[in-house]
Amino acid sequence: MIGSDIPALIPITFLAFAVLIPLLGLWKRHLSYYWAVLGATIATGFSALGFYNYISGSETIRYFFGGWEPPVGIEFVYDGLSGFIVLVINTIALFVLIHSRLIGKREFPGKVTGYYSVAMLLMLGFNGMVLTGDLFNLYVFLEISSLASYALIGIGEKRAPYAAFRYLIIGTVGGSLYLLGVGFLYTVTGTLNIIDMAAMLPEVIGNSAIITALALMVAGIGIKAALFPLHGWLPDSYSYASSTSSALIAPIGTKVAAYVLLRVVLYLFGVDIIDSAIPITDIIGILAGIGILYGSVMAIAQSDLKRMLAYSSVSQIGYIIMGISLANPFGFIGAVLHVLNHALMKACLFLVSGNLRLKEGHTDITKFDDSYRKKYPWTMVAFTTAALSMVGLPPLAGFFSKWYLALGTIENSNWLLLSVILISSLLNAVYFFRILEKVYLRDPESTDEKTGIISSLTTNEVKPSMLWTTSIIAFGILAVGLLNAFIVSAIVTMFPAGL
Amino acid sequence: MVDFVLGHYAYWFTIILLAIGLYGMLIKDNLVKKTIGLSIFQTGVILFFVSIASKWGATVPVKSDEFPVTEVANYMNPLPHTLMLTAIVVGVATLGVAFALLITIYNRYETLNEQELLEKIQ
Amino acid sequence: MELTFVPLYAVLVSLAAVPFILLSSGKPNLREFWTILAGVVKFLLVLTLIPAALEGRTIELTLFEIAPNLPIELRADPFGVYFAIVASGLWIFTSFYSIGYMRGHKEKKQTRYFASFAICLSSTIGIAFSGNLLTFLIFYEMLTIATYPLVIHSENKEAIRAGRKYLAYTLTAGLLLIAAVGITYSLTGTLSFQPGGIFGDVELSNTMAVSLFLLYLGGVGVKAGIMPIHSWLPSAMAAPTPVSALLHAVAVVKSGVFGIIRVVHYVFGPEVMGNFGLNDILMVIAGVTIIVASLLAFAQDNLKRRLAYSTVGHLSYIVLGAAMVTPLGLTGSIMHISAHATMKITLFFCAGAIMVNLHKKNISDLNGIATVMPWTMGAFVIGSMGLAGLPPINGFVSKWFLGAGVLEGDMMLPLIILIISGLLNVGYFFPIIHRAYFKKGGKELEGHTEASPFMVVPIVITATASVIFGLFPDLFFHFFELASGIAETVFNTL
Amino acid sequence: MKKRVASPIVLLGSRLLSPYIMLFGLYVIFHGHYSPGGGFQGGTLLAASLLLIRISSGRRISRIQFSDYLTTPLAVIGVLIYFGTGLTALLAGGYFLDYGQLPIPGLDAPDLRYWGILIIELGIGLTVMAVLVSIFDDMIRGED
Amino acid sequence: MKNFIQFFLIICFTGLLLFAAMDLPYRGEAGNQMNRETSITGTEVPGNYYVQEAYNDAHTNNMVTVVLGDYRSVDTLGEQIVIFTAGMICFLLLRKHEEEEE
Repeated sequence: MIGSDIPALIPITFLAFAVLIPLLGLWKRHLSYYWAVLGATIATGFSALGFYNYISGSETIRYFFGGWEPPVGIEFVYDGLSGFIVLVINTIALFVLIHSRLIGKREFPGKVTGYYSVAMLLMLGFNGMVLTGDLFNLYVFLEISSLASYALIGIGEKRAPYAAFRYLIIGTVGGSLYLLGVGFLYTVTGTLNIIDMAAMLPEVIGNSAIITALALMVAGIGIKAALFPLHGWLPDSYSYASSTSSALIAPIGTKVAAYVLLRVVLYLFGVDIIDSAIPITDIIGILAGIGILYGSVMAIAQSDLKRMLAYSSVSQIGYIIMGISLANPFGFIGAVLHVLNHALMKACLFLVSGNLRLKEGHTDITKFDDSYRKKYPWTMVAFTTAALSMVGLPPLAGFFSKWYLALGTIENSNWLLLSVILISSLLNAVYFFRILEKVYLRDPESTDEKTGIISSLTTNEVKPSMLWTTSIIAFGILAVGLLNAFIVSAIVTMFPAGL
Repeated sequence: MVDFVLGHYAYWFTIILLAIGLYGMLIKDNLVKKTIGLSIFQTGVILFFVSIASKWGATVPVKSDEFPVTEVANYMNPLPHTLMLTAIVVGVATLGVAFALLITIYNRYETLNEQELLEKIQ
Repeated sequence: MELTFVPLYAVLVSLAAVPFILLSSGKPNLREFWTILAGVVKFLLVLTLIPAALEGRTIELTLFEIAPNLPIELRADPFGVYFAIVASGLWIFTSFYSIGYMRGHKEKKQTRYFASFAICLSSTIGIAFSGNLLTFLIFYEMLTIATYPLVIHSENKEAIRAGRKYLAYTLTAGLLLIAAVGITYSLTGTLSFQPGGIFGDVELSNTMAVSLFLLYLGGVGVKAGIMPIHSWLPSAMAAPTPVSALLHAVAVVKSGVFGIIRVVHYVFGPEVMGNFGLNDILMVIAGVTIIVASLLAFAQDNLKRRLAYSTVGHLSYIVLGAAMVTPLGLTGSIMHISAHATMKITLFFCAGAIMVNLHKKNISDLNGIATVMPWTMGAFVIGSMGLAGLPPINGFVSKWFLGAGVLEGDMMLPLIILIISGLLNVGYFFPIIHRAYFKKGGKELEGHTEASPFMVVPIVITATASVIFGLFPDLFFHFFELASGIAETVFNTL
Repeated sequence: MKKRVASPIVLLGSRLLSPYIMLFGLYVIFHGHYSPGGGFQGGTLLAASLLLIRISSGRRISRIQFSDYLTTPLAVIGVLIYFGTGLTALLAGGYFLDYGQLPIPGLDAPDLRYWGILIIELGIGLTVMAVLVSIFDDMIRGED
Repeated sequence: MKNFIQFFLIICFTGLLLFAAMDLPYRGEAGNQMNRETSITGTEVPGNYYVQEAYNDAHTNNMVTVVLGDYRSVDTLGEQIVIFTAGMICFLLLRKHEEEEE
């Protein structure tokens, strides 16, 4: 009974808590945190249950809202892929929210009620985007999540509102372009349902409106996903936002957008059309390649940890989009696996930067030194794990997505992209080992010149709620790396038609 | 050719609106003007949807006894109208958020001109 | 005794020691006890595999699949066992020696040192027992990372620069290897090592074969120190001497040459190598490396750097043997793995002992030290004689087989290279011995005696081992029998 | 603003207009089934009538009419009306938002849908009104 | 220079939209896909279904209301959430509670 309702229950949970938090916030404000965590826990439980059902052999769930079958009504589609993504994003969000209690007190005091309510709305939007099977409904959820992320970014340093405003302008243009694309598709096909439309598109292929629609949609979603030339909003937004916001939006937001791109390119248009009629994959493949290199190079040039991570996100998104653009099984596996891996790695890294910012008040890499290792040993272990995974060292998770992407490029004989993957791994190594070297080797200012002994430093680790979430995610990186055969065998069942 | 131009006449206006909106967002320095450009851009999209809903010789999609509903050509397509109700609300919400952000920006920097803002941020 | 899980235990035992080492960081004696214990247990575990290896049996253990159709696969075939014996056996000596060296030198962060060391050994044994390229790759990268803390151990500017260089080279190599493995997988659909190669039925274009081979060479060749990409090795001499000894004479570089032999004979196979002229490429590279490295060794005044260049040269002996693609050449090449390991570790131990005891790094300062450190210098003489290829030390045996391989393959050029390089070896070792024995030492030698027994005993043992294995190559570990058996399997499956 | 209270004519005029706008707003909500209209349009008109008083009379007086502490609860209640309707249908065994399954006795499915739509339109109207007023209030106060 | 790029962008965008016009159906023609009886693949065309069945399904004259409130009610819920989000955001960005209780 509950199994078939899961597609609706996940967003409903977030919605319920989003409206309850401000209501209960009038009564006792400091409970907002616990309500938010409770909501995320329940939603994660539903997602886990749903994905468990999928693994143990249940069919794709098509949930017809209002009892109207598509194309008349709107449906939520809970297939393997959307179930997987939903599980990933909700789990990450749960950990980030648990982690956020002290950061909330420090970085946005007096605003927790609104903050957690908007965070719930953000997750509602993301879940809706992933689950929905209707193009216009996707736009609505896209806007919910976008609005929420503008606000969450706007809460932060002094410069945050301006970054958020720029994101708002660019993001709304992205949403509008997507909507215009949907309009063209609707004009030509007369339906809005993805499954329905996917069946019709092969009949009308070659139509200039359809090609334009694809271009507009890719551009619109590309803005949200920070595809290379459209990434301008991302670095400022991530680096000036409060730690929790960037930890929430960076691992989840761009991933969801990349997932939507995957849906549009591989499920709506389909591999056959993409391969034969429209050369869109070549273009986004090249853009992704440039983005990977550009993001990595820019990351090397940054001196602030969060800004560096932001540029690294630009580069990592490139991997996912490159996987989509390959349009072959290995590319697909690589893209989907990298959604999971990168979500884990980026969440871990941003949580670490949150820990540092809470304790040290800054995330300036040039000030990092050996004392950090002494003060925050476990935080630094988590950081090291995530960093090594980003570099792509086996058996951590990051290696395997690179491995499948590399296999994908080899299968297409695309040596250029293969070398891009390899070079960017090296660049990743440069900017992460730079930090690791500082943290583990550089003598701190407080070192006694003569004896070389660091004076009066004791362990000053963050509070358990923050430490455990960071550590568990770091452990997750290792676990996903070792267990990725199971995950991949699940991903294999999610292939779109024609792959 | 004439058919082509006349057949798409509403569409040309859409394009003009979209271009104006884009111009406002890209070229104008004042953040409020950028917001206005954004609004025009969204309106262009809305206009596009509304224009495709029309049918020659059809009436508004409210059932009336003069026109039988079995004959679809009697009524305009209600779907784009519905969608645009939603899109309008989204636009309003976006504007609200944009102005809230502008207020916070103004409180912090006391200017809404992008050039001055960038100088002050440096 | 059921042997199936022995390779796994052998890999895991030193990993299991790491938590103990970390936990007992405050108590040096206990910490070192764990290291020694793990070393001995590991060695004994490897020894139990010898009988099976002598019979030519391969013990296979497939763990969980880490990617679909690509399991973590441990396979103790004779070649792997051979390498594992060398690596794990020498670890015990190095552990003792490390204790003496680290304490004598009052190094800081010794816990990190011993922990990294243990991980390194796990990775090395993992490399030895890898059943397929993916497993190999995983352990190979693990080795890279675990070695990094050792290279930068002294944490001064030079060490950090060396560490960067090391990472730059080895990480690049790892990436090339990923690419190569990926291409291999998409071409053949399998990654398992097989004697005689896995490209049996695959149509390879000439460009593809050559570029794939070059990718592999870039991947494993960096660690093997072949010539254009060797320069991390001399730089990495900034590390403490036991590290140089074990990792740069045994674990890391030997993993490289082990990898090259695996690639040449178990992935490509002799037939493919011959068809596309890949062995010629390899041979030219190896030959150039041998000569140039030997010449460069002359120019070094720093003892460890001279040894490092000597290592570069000798590694290419092994590569050269692999490139001959003849049974005797392969035998000689495999024999040289163990021979060079024992000899070079002796030499590095000596260098370290001199440094700890007399604080001398440069060859020009070594005048007359034989009077102070007779045992150490005696061992040094044995080691350098062996490297020059003089009987009855084990270096002679392996060179003999290399030479025989050359004749078997009817090639003139490698023979000339072997002869010249032998002379060059004599040339750059002789001045050291000359200074130590025949020049008069300065006043600063007064009051110094032999180094601590922790260091001298391992030196003497490894030097003795070199001589013993030179006289009786089949003693204890049946090195010769194993090597020729391996060559047989590789070439029989043709 | 220099004076606390603006011109009495403006205040009177807006007080005169406001109830009619409000009434029209309610009409638009309830008559949405038969003519163009509905929750959003009606809610906006309701908000307009409240905002008219707020603009003309200033904060102190307008609070008497409609306190700014009411906005958030009202908006939440509006969402909850919509949400609760959907959830009721879900709990009654149908799909989420399937008004045909609402447990109201004595009505067949089309009539249930008729009433269901009316209920949700009310919820929407409430939310839109409350949120628009609250945005206005927040902006007037600025960032404090 | 910067302006040049931006104008170029606008021109490209306009060009793309003009390109789309080539195959875009004329406005208001009954033969357009979304106005036809059945779609290309023979499935229901939602626009027609709404016109024909709205009154039968919900006894409401205004088809837009039925589509809004019933057929596509999730959109409308989403829309209500959007406006609610906007309210919460203004609350979050602009208002602050004075005292923080614990």
